[in-house]
Amino acid sequence: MIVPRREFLKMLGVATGTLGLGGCDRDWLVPDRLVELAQRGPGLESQVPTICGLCESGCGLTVRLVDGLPVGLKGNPHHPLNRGGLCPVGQAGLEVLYAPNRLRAPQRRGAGGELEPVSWEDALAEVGGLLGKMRSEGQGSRVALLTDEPGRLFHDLAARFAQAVGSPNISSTKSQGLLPFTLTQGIAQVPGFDLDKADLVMSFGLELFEDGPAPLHAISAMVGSRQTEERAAHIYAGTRLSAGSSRAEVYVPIEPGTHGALALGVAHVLVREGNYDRDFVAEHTFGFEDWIDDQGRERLGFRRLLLERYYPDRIARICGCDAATVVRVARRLGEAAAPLAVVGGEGSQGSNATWTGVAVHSLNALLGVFDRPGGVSLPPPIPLTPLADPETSSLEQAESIFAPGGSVGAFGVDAVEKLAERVIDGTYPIDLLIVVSSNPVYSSPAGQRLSQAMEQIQSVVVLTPFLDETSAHADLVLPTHVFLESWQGTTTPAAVAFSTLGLGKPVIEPLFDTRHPGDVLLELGRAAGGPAGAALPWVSYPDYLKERMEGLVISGEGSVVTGSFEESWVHFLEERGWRFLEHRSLENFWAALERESGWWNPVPARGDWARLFRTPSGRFEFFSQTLERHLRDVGGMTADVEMSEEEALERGIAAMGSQVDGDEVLLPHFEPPIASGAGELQLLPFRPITARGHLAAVSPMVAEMFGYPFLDGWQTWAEIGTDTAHDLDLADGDLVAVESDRGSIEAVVRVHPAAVPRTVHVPVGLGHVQPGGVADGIGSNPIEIVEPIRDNLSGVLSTTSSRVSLRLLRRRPHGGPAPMDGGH
Amino acid sequence: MESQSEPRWILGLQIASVSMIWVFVLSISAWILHLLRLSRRLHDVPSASVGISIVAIPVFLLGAAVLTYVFVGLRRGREAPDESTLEPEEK
Amino acid sequence: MSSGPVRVALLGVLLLIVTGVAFSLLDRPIEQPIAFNHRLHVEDLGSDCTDCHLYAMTGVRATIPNVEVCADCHAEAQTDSEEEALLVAYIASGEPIPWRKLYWVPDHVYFSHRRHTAIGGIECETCHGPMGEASEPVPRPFVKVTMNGCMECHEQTGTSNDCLLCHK
Amino acid sequence: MTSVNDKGVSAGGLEFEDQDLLRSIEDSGVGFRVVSTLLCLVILTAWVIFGRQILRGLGVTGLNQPVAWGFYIVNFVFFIGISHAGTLISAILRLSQAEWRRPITRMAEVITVVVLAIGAFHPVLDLGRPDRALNIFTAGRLQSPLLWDVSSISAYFMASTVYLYIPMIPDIALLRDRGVRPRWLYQFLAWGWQGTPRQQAVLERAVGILMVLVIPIAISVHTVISYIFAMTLQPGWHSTIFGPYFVVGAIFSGIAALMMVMIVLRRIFHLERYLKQVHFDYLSRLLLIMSLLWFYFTFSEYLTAFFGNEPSEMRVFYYKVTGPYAPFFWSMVVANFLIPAILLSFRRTRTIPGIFIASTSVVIGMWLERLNIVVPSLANPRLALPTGYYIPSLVEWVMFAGGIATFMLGFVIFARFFPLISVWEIQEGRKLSIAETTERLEGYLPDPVPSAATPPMTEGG
Amino acid sequence: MTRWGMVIDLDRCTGCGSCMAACHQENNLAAVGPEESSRDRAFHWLRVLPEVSGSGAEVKVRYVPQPCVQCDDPPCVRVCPVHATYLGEEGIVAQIYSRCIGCRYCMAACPYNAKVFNWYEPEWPGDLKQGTNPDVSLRPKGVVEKCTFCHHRVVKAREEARAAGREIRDGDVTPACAESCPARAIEFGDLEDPTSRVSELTRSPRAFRLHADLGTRPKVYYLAERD
Repeated sequence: MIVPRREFLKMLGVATGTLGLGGCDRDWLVPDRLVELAQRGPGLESQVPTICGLCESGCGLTVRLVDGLPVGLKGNPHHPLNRGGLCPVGQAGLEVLYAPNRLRAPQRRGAGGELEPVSWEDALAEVGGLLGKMRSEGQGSRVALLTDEPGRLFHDLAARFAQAVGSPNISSTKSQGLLPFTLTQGIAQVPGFDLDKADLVMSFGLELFEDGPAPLHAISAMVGSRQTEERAAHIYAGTRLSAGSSRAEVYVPIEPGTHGALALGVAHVLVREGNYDRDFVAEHTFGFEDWIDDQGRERLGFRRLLLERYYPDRIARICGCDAATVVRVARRLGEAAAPLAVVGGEGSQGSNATWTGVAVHSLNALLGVFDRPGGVSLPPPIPLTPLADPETSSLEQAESIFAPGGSVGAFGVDAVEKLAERVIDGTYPIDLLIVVSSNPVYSSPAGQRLSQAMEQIQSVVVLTPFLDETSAHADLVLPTHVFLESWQGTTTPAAVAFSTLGLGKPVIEPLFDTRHPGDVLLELGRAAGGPAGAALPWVSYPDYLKERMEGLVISGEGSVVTGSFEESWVHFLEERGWRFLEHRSLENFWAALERESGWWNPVPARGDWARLFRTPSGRFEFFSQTLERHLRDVGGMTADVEMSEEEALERGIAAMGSQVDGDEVLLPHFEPPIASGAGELQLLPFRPITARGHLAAVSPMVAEMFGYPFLDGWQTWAEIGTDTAHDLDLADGDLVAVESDRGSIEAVVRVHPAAVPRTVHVPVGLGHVQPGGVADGIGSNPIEIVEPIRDNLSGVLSTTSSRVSLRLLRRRPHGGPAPMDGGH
Repeated sequence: MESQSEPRWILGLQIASVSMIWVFVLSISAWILHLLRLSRRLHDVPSASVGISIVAIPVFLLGAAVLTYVFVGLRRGREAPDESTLEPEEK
Repeated sequence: MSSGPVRVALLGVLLLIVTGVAFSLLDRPIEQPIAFNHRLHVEDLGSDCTDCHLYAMTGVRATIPNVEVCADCHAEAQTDSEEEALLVAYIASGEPIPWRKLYWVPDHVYFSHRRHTAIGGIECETCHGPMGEASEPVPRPFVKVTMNGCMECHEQTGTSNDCLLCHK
Repeated sequence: MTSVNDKGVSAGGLEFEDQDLLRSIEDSGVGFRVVSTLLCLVILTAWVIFGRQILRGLGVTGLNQPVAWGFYIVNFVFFIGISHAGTLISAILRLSQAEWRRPITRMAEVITVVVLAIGAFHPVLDLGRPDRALNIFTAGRLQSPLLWDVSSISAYFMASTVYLYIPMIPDIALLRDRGVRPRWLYQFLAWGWQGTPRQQAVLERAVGILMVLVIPIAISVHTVISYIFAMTLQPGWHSTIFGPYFVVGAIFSGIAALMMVMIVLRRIFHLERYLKQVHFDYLSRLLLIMSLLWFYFTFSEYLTAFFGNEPSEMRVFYYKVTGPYAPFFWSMVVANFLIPAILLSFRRTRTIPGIFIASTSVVIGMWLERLNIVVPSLANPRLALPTGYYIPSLVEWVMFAGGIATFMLGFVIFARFFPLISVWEIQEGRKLSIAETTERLEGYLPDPVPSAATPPMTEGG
Repeated sequence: MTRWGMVIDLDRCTGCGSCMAACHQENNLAAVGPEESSRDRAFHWLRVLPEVSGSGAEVKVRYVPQPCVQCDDPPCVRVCPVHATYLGEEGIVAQIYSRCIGCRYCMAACPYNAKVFNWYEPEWPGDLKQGTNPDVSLRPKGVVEKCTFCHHRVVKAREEARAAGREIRDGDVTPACAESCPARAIEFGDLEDPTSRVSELTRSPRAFRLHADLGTRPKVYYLAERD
């Protein structure tokens, strides 16, 4: 029994004096914390803005420093993304900074498999040497880089680094879900959704306020920045009612993976009732009406397809909802002044995710919301200084390991899976894998394959502030700063309608012997020497950032964020053009950025249809000519013989494995989701707001409020509906094993009255097994038992396609019902 | 006035113990009054305190009074010393 | 049969002694690493409290000056005082002087110097006593910091005595 | 042997009639030492555990956020309830001049004093900061029902100690006169008792005042304890019936505990001559009445809650009646009502073993009642919070055992130094009460205008 | 006299949990860990309560952020034996940790279960204590603690106002929960001042209070959802 010193003295108080502790100081009367505080200084406060680096959103933060030490975080009210709000994970920033389990120095895996400390110099020299050697031997393609460090600025640097060492292999582990936009709009980015001005957002599977690229932005745009009683309404279609979606005006519970069908049903009603934007459809879309192609064949139009195939009764059957609901939702959307349809979450994680995305995005086209306030547009480009091409001409340009291709004709790949498979089957040798700020072994369905592959790779370098599942397979673990200790440059998260650039500056000296990943890459480039070093001329990461930002000064676009976010002010500027040269020099601009931590440009270029629709037709394509061409190419490649375009297309469709035929394949349509496994329930892993970023598990507070909507913490739960619980004879609080064909995890049953029958939702975020955080060994990770099924069009692995069964392990240990389980 | 078999200090102890009960009772009364004052000073609710002090203080005083009455009564009610020699000493 | 009460009495006496010794141990005088002379600095050299206790008017804590502050004048020895030599050695080594705190409030009390000095206009002496007249380190605080002391002053000055004002 | 006066006590002698009553004092034997050592060990363990609780924090108990009160408060109410055995019953019996009280009152009063001290300590066990317990005195608020308890329990403790002590003076004097050691103790406590008429008169008057004083105090004690709960807004607690309900429950459990103690001590100290079937018979009738009364109160309390159908009340109601506390609730009903009602109603089962079983059952049942009152209301918050639970930890069980052991030790020590049955009252009864009772009974009867036969002697009072 | 109050607009609240986390960070609530957490001993001064109404297809779930509702007639204050909890001059129900004896009577009496108890000495592993807010004390074991409407911010705001030679005014004080709320669902201010934002909102027809039937007169108002 350890007795705290102060307590001991307090308890024994008087007696201690006589018991031989006469030598002790009077100072024990002063509590430790007071001594600490007194040593800090006079208690003077300052507020320093910076950028949150805990997830991909990059919200603006204000750090409260007392005598130079950070003691509090709040959202930066000037920052256009979060406008003063801060999510629970962001609040935990200080716990991440001061976490007891942080890596304190570089570690190398010794002969015995144990990690041993090593100096930065040795570590960098070792990797740098290896890089230099590989490059000079023309083996640069044997290097691969996986990075999830948020922001385009870092990604550009990493890409430059890869280029410099002669590797084409760089990727993020996260799938962006771009393909629906590529197919319909011909763009390789997620367009911006103007949540600020939308008055009704219909979400297909995306927990707008919890998940997605920037949930805090969604909250502040749809609710926070608006007046009382004026918030944007939203409609949620999905299988689970999260806390955020419980505010939805309508909740449409549907069968898993049928979001696309619902969208098409809604489209049907809109079209049938003539409640769509006829002008937009006529002027800016392609394939709505039946049409005759070059070869004189009559092709199916979207209108006919909708009217013939996607009538509400059929949709109701597919989705397991009410036909009347479909009609009601459609009418509500049709009536809204500025409606929007968005997809994400479970809607973009199925095996049919691309088609769901296309179907939902088609709604936006029918509603004609493109290029208007509250609609879909492209965020203005950020005029960063372009990076001059490095001298890489001497290098042979190998094909990337992440290149799509192979047996199926997918547009893209799942980076983690592809890397793992090709390393394991030996078709693409990798000798050096660098993983930056990413934990794919934990977060990817192909994580276990990746860990096998990592065992085969000669050298795996992981840059991370904490030990995690991925660094467990590393040969070298390089500790990085956490965000409060380092410079950061972030750029607009996906789907935001305006452009932002965040500049986070360090608010505290690094606590340990850590470095910024950008600095590490620069040093590695230097250590590799030769042209690699020359291609990375910056002394340090902030140097690089500064150079990139010169472009902003030159362009004069946008503005450093100052003053609180004022709707009318933005409107004023929008009318007059957002262009005033407030900063004439880079130094000046940089200083302002440092002071305010962000730049933004809220004014999209209106009327630039060519930029918005980069399809062959220059319009929004219901009928995707891009896909037609792609499938034709794929079909043509399947055999050496010459064949007609039609034949090639058929072969391509066959290779893709669509479940419909004819022109319907190329139009927005519903592909039934594929599910594998013998269980009676469909497993739908989801990301609660408490699981944002991959550092949440190191914060005791976040772990403790992990399941806060159920007043629960430190537990992974399996959320099922009341009926499902009744059918399975399970009650709230029971411990169950969630069993799929791939394995089994433990979870605590939480009964939610609004969950769709025969589904089980398990949050990701806990279930870490490496001693990097406080929640290690606590809870479980549903991704572990997911049967990876590929979306054949995007190549991305689905996480929602597994069937599982629940096996009771232990009844709720005590007490009566929980509040959601129908307490009296 | 006292029994020969009883040493003088016993009487002292007895008087002390009877005084103790007065100390106890008076301090309880003082305490209750202190709380009354405190509740006034802290803008608390003095009514409860008034009620309790009205009931509690007399009860304590009565208890102590009874005890004292017995003590005094018993001492007064003793027979003459010569008679007390009849008490058996041999035991 | 008299051993009983005698034993009790002896025990009582022993307890008293033990308590007394214990209390005297608790109240040991505070010794400072350097015999700082307040009088010399304040009365003879005419310094103001805030010259060294830099934040007495602006900060939560007045702060006890350490080598950085002392170095302003004492980077080199100005006298041949032994104590100053000690100070100069501290300054030279850059090591902080391990001053012992004389006045402190517990962790659950929110006390701001600024609130009392700059805003409330209270003289330092009110709470700290005649520190400026002490020619050698005082072993015990002149004024014992107690809640009753705070409350009395608040009462006299008509300041609120709401617990929440100071307790955090 | 000279008796000092006619009404007085025989000052002891070789052929002392009530030698049985003094055997445990004059000849304590090894039994006393063994038992008290064992009890001391249990108590010491409890203190060590308590020390650990102080050092580590109340987390060592099974308490938690909604269920912030558990065993300690349950036992507090329970022990204080038991304490009603004594002074109150004894005062009522004395007041009603029930002649059969004579061998019972002393034991009853001892129970009160010992158990009250134990009970009163329980809130201290329950404090998160026992080191600040004195704050109650320096900064107490008489508005808080806890302070009502402090005053009323201390008044009751004072009154019952005095009430135990004053009628004990003649017996102490007897022991003093018999030269029992430690002699100074008896000399000190005898307060110079000689049994003179004046002293007798003083004593009787004092006892007379005390027994009137002690009844309202005793009733106030348990009423006030019920107010701890009833003064809050919590469902299942906020009830006007709680005051009388607790008093009834307290007397109920008190009588049961008294009979348990009587049966055990009768066995140990061979008091069969004094504690006869008739005493148990009368007491068990009283117990039966209290059992019915308790049932009536319980019924009334729960029916009111049920019929009102207020959601938060119903949550607590169902928690007890069909929910997790159903086993405890129904055991309580069985133990407090069914078992005593059946065993005590029939002459065939109203035997000493039968009564012992019934009393034990009531004591356990009343403890369960306290548990049923304290925990379910806390476990079912008004807001949409999960239902709480409470599983007492080993620490709390040890402390419970410590409490019971202290009670036993208190009894053992008392029995070692003082007679458990009031010797002088027995002797007084022998000498005076038959005549007095006869006279009293005659007083009850219609005046004998025509010729009347002497009434048969059945009951006293 | 100022009377601090809060209005929480349930129509705006998206249940994101920010308020809860902000409260933890601002008020130095230590995490108790999985073991203690499963024993219902976690510290949450503010929590997001799930409320279920209706059943079957009509079921509705709403999430209600619930701090201490700061009653004007607080049941906890009535029962406190030692003046450790009392109604402050500005309507904040205070908990004075240094006086509390840990009897938990206030917890038992609070109909809102707003109070939590330090079952053990709170733990701050590693350097976590460095990040604690110096304006809020670290509570020792054995005392009850609760939401204070971030009264330390009131104290500091008043100090700032006085230093600037004025009185405190609407908008000067924002508790951590309101500050972090991305939906701006929480308003805080002076109920006594009829022009303040909170008093304006309390006059909304949507305004209600938790268990107003108990007569505790909470100063936390809720605005019901609009749909």
